[in-house]
Amino acid sequence: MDERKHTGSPLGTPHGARPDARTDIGTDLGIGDVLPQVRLTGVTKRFGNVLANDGISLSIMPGRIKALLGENGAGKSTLMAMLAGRFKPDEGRIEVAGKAVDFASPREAIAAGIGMVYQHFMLVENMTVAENVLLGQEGGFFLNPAEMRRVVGGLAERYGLPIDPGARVGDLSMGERQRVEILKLLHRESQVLIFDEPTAVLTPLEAEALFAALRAMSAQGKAIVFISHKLEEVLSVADEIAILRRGRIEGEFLASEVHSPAELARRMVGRDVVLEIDRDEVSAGRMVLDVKHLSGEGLEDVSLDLKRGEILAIVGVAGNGQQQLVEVVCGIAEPQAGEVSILGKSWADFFHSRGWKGELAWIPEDRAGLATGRGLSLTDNLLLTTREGFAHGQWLERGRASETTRGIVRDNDVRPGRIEAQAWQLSGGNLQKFVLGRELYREPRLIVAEQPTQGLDVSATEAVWQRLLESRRTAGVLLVTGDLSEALQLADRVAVMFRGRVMGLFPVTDTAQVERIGSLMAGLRD
Amino acid sequence: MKNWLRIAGALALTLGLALAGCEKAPEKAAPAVDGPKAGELKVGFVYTSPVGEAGYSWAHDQGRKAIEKMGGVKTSYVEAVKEGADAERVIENMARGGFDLVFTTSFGFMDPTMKVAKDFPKVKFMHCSGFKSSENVSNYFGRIYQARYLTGMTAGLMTKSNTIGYVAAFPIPEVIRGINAFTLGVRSVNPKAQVRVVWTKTWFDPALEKDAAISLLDVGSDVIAQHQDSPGPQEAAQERGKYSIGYNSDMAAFAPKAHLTAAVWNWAPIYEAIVKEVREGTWTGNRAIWWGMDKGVVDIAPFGPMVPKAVQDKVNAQKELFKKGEDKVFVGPIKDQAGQVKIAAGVKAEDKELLGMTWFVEGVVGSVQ
Amino acid sequence: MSPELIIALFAAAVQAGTPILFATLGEIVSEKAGVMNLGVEGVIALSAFAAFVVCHLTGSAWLGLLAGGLAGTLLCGLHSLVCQVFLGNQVVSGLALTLFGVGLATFLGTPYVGQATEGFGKIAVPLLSDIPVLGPILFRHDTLVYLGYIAPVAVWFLLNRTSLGLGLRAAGEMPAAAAAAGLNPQRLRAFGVLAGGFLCGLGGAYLSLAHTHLWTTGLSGGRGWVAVALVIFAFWRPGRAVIGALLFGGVMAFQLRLQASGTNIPSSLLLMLPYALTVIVLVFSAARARERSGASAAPAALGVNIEPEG
Amino acid sequence: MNLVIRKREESLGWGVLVVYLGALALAFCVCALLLKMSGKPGFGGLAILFRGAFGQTYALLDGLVKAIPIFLCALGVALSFRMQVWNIGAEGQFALGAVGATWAALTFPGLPGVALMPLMLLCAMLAGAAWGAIPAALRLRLGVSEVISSLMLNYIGILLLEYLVFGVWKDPASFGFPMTAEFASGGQIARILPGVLGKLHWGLLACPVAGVAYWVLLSRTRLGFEIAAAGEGERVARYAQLPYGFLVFFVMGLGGALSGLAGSIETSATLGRLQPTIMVGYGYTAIVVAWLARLRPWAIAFTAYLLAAFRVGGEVMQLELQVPAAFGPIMEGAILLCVLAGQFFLTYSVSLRPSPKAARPAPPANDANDAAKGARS
Repeated sequence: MDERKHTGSPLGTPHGARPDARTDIGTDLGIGDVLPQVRLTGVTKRFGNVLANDGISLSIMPGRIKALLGENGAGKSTLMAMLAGRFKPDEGRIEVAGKAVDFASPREAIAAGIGMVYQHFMLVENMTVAENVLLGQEGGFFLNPAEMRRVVGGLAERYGLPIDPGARVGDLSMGERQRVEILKLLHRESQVLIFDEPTAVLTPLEAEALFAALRAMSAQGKAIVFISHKLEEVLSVADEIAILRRGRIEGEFLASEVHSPAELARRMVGRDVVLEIDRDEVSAGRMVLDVKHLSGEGLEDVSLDLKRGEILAIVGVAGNGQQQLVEVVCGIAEPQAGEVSILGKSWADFFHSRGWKGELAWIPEDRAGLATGRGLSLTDNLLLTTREGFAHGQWLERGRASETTRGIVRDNDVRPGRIEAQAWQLSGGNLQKFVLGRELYREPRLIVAEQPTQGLDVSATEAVWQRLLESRRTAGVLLVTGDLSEALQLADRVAVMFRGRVMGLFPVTDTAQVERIGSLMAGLRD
Repeated sequence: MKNWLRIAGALALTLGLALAGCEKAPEKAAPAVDGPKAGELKVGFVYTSPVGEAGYSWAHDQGRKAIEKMGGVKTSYVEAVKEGADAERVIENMARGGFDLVFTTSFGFMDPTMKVAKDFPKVKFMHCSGFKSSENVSNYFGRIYQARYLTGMTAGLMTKSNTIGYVAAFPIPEVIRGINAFTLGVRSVNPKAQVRVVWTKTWFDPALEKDAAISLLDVGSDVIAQHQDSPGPQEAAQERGKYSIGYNSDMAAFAPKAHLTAAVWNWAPIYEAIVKEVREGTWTGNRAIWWGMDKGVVDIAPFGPMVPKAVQDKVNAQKELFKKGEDKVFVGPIKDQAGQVKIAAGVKAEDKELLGMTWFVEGVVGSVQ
Repeated sequence: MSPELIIALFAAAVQAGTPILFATLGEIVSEKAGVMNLGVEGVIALSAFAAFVVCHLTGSAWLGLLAGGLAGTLLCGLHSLVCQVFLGNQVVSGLALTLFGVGLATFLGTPYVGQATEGFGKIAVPLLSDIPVLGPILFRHDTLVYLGYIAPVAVWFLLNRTSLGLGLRAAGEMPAAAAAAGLNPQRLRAFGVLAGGFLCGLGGAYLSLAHTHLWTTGLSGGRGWVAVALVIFAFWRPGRAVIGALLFGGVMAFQLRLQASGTNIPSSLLLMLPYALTVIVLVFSAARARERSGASAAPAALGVNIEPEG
Repeated sequence: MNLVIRKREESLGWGVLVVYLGALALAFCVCALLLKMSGKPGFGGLAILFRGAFGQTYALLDGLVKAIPIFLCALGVALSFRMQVWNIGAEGQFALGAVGATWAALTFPGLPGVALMPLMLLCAMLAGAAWGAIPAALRLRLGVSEVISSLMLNYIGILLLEYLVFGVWKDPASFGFPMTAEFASGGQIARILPGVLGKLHWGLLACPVAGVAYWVLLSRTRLGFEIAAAGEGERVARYAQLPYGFLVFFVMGLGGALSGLAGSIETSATLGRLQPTIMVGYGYTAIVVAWLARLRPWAIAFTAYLLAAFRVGGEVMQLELQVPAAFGPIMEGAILLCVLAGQFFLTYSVSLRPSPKAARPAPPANDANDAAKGARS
């Protein structure tokens, strides 16, 4: 473990550590004389002092699915944003179908046949499916809603993507919304389809359907780019894989050359094994959370329990009741039916006489808009949940609060180290380390952590995992995550949620059950 | 960070620069503001509303322009002065600024005028429409109600529906007195007619005042009178083919087909007389100069072509009486809306009573609030 | 009240509601594009002045109307500049716009106060104006009132039946989505603000060209603020804006008629009616909005400025 | 060349000064241009204004007197703005404060000053607070935007004041004019040193008291911290277990109380009776002041004084140049617009950078999240 820490920090690893990377084949990988749909040559993009993309050269071929693999912050989104016409490269050239292009706006990229499905859907919830699909592509000044619905309906039928073109997007499921995004591209007859983390919000079954659609579109000659950091997915769908690390292409090869996710991971990170955390056993202590038959507000008969010294992972596709469960446990919403007891007290008693220390800490998914105030300094953000610890009656001890903040910033390696910095000035990883430090400062006995590593780079992820595991000595951790591997690595037990129900609750050592997690997440018991 | 300190610094520096600029600027600006020449009388006016091109303050400003023509008189004014704390400061600034004579033209300036007058005993103050005075404060006003009475007669003679509308600004004695005089005029020639009142609580909101006039037309009025500075009501009457009576100045231009006549101000005689007094050293405080038609301070506008000769003659006959100084407008018996006698038969209401009039005479339909 | 009086009341409501309707529609267009403009009061004042001056100088009511609209556009351009380019707070910028617009109208307009102009006269629509009840209520007004009948339909059509309207709504709901679709949300927003300014300007022009035919300070008389409130009442829908404007105009006309028919209620209390009604209407629409669980309520990105990238 | 716009990571330091000076200079230029256009000396006119505002001791004192109600209202407004609650009802709360104080003065005229004055101020603050609490309640209970409801309550509050003064409270000795009877001497705030300090009255004392209390509240107390934190939005407030509803009531109520206090001081000190003419729009000026000062108490004091002084100077300019009175609001509007635009440069840096190819327009801006994301990826 010590050794891993040395090589583990991507910042500490020189470029040399990529023995298998075949950068040399770069531009015309394994494809003979077919003209690439898109060719990038030496594309560089800077944001201030940050080099987001550094001399990237890449070819995207028609009829092929190219996976772009990289950790968060590796520069994938910037690269794709340049292809989509949202940013301009500082250096290098982009060619589409052999012709150099210089997109001044997304409109030009769209016109050049480049389409993008963003990770956070670019859909207007308050408009219909048809309106969203045809936005910017109405084909005339006057609109005829019936005709628009007919066009989109026909398109959906043709590509086997069933959807009601008259439905309001806000009423659709995530999978359906993604279909709308795909329909947008199909309607524009995009030749290059870029998918940014498309499976993050899908159930495994929906993901399978998406892969089928990708293959079908690829078979029709579309060039597809698939951005992900999920290794299994990449291996199952991609024809070619390019690895992006710290803004540079660190390797490009055929999927068939890779034999296992582990091998791919090694190529991605440039070191042996990714994120295998040592977890020493901690003996379970008293019950810290006991939920019995909790129902209402989208929850149905949820029962689970959590003891000190263990981590219980709640897995499932977002929007299946996890948020409601968290809100009840964290005291935002009152339980409608059923019982919840926390640290041995009933829900009402616990939240009635709640203290700031030694009780409950909540690390929400939304670090920037919920766990911290964007415009508040770090000291003020510390006070957000700990103010009772720094108050004498109404008087606030700001000096001591600043001192404590400085300590948390130092101990958790939060950068930049200025405690006057406002939350928005911190990157996601640093902010999360700060939030974690703040919440653990409260010495909680029950920790609720929602998607604690989403969007973090490897080193930050590692730090967060380490802290969560350590905290088991004094607390029970309820870990809500959409990342199955995270759940399996950290948790002692796993609960799978679907439509407000707990579909199964079992120890991670129960391999038979663990195998079934995918179908449980999709609501299938068998 | 201590940004506010920097902001404050920025503002302070601006001030500093601006003040530094002031050192020289007055000379540059001087041509625009002629300093008083020796022996020149400096006269200041305080108006409650913007002067504009019509209305109450405009009428006063015509008077100001008249005395400016007298020669040896330098005038200035401040308009749109709120009748609260601002008024005192504006008046005080005039007193400090070397003005010899200050006219404060609205009732609400009474207390501020008195306060400032106490501190500046050498400056002479004339307050319009008030009742307080002192060694260096006198009051002045015009008997516009005489003109109102005449316009009321005209309306009473011209109405066919016997319903006359009156768009009024604020329920203050000056306006109430005008409505009463108007109604008495109407009733003197047409005892069956009634006057309906709508308050707008505005002096100059043409849109609202026009709407108010329309509402009066809707309830059957066929002559619209007004105590307001805007010609909105005139327009309403003309659009409906009904008659109207203006105020402040001849409003015929706004509604040539409707405009019967108007009660008009002419402040020039009173201002000229006061300036003359001051120059000659005969001016004294503690007086109330309340002039009427006999001195030409109030009048009615020329009749419109639709007013029959007979009507004109009748009204002009009464006008002649006023001109001779015979003022019997508020001579009893006068009953209020409830039918109670407020001014006994044969008694002439005192000026003080008129100044504080808060009740409607019989024949008015509407609330005094 | 007699039937004639009731008809007259409704006719007056149409008349009084028209400027508010224009302003409300303008604000709807602006807010649909995601920009809240609390400067309507100032826009109305300045455009009323501009319309008056141009009509006064050229003698053409239509040129005056155009000038009113353009003045509104111009002043809202300032709002667009402050909020869209310099990312100023929309609420505060709107307030500043009101100060500036009303002040500028008064300042520039002082020499013209109380002067009259030809403007638009009343034109009874042939045939239609003879329909009993409806004729006198709807078809014996000036040209701008008739324009006011078309405006809500036009705005509705723009928002719901044109690609421009679709993009505009997208810019107000989710600028990023509009950008991803190849549209320029900043430009769409600017269009919304400017077009909204033009409509508000027509409302101002109505006051000085049709309603009163003269210019004076304080012509806007709080109508701009009422319009801002009515947008919320209208759920950002042109059709409901018509109802709101009529309701407001009706209450205004009603209280004047109540006075005219002789009532003992103090006028201060009667004059409170429209404002109290606005608050009540807001309460009512908030309750309605809750029932509908937010669907088709405020544009999602209303009041949120689009920040520059990078 | 490409225009490059970036969010500043560091505070601008003394550059703030440059930005503010630039914004003010621009606003003054606009004003001078307007003067010039109407045939008056442009900068010369402004010089007269400055001389009128700051050139004499009495002018400085007059500005100070006028700044008192503006400062108190602005403080109240700033408190709610701090929490992103948009209370623009200071004008109505001011009116209600005046009504509250007048009620006390008219109901208990016999009380000695030591008892009457505190009672008047208390009633004023309660009435103002109640008026401020209405939009708070409407927002919390029914989701009605406080912007509109507080604005409408301004109109209603002023009409209520008029109703009382034109009706039941009208002084029988006022000759029917809309004013109440003069308050007993115990109900009038006296001038500090009439001969020396002009119209400066003891109401001035309320300003440092309120200002320091505001500063202490926001920077030293838990409640103040909670207000600032709640300004980050209702979601953050919920997460941090802040009593959001209470805080909305608190800022609106306290803001209303401060505006009410301003109303009572203005009524009692400058008129000694209630008249509808005390409503001169201080409540709206307060919003301008609060925003210009970026909600900081010392800057509010300074800005309140500055705008008050501009108004005083504006009267002198009117007297000398006969500029329409509307010049005042124009200047305030222009300053606010320019500063608002200028504040952009406090959070963003703008630089020109040669583009790799030909000159092109700046890239289209986009959603905030993407901007943040883009900058980090």
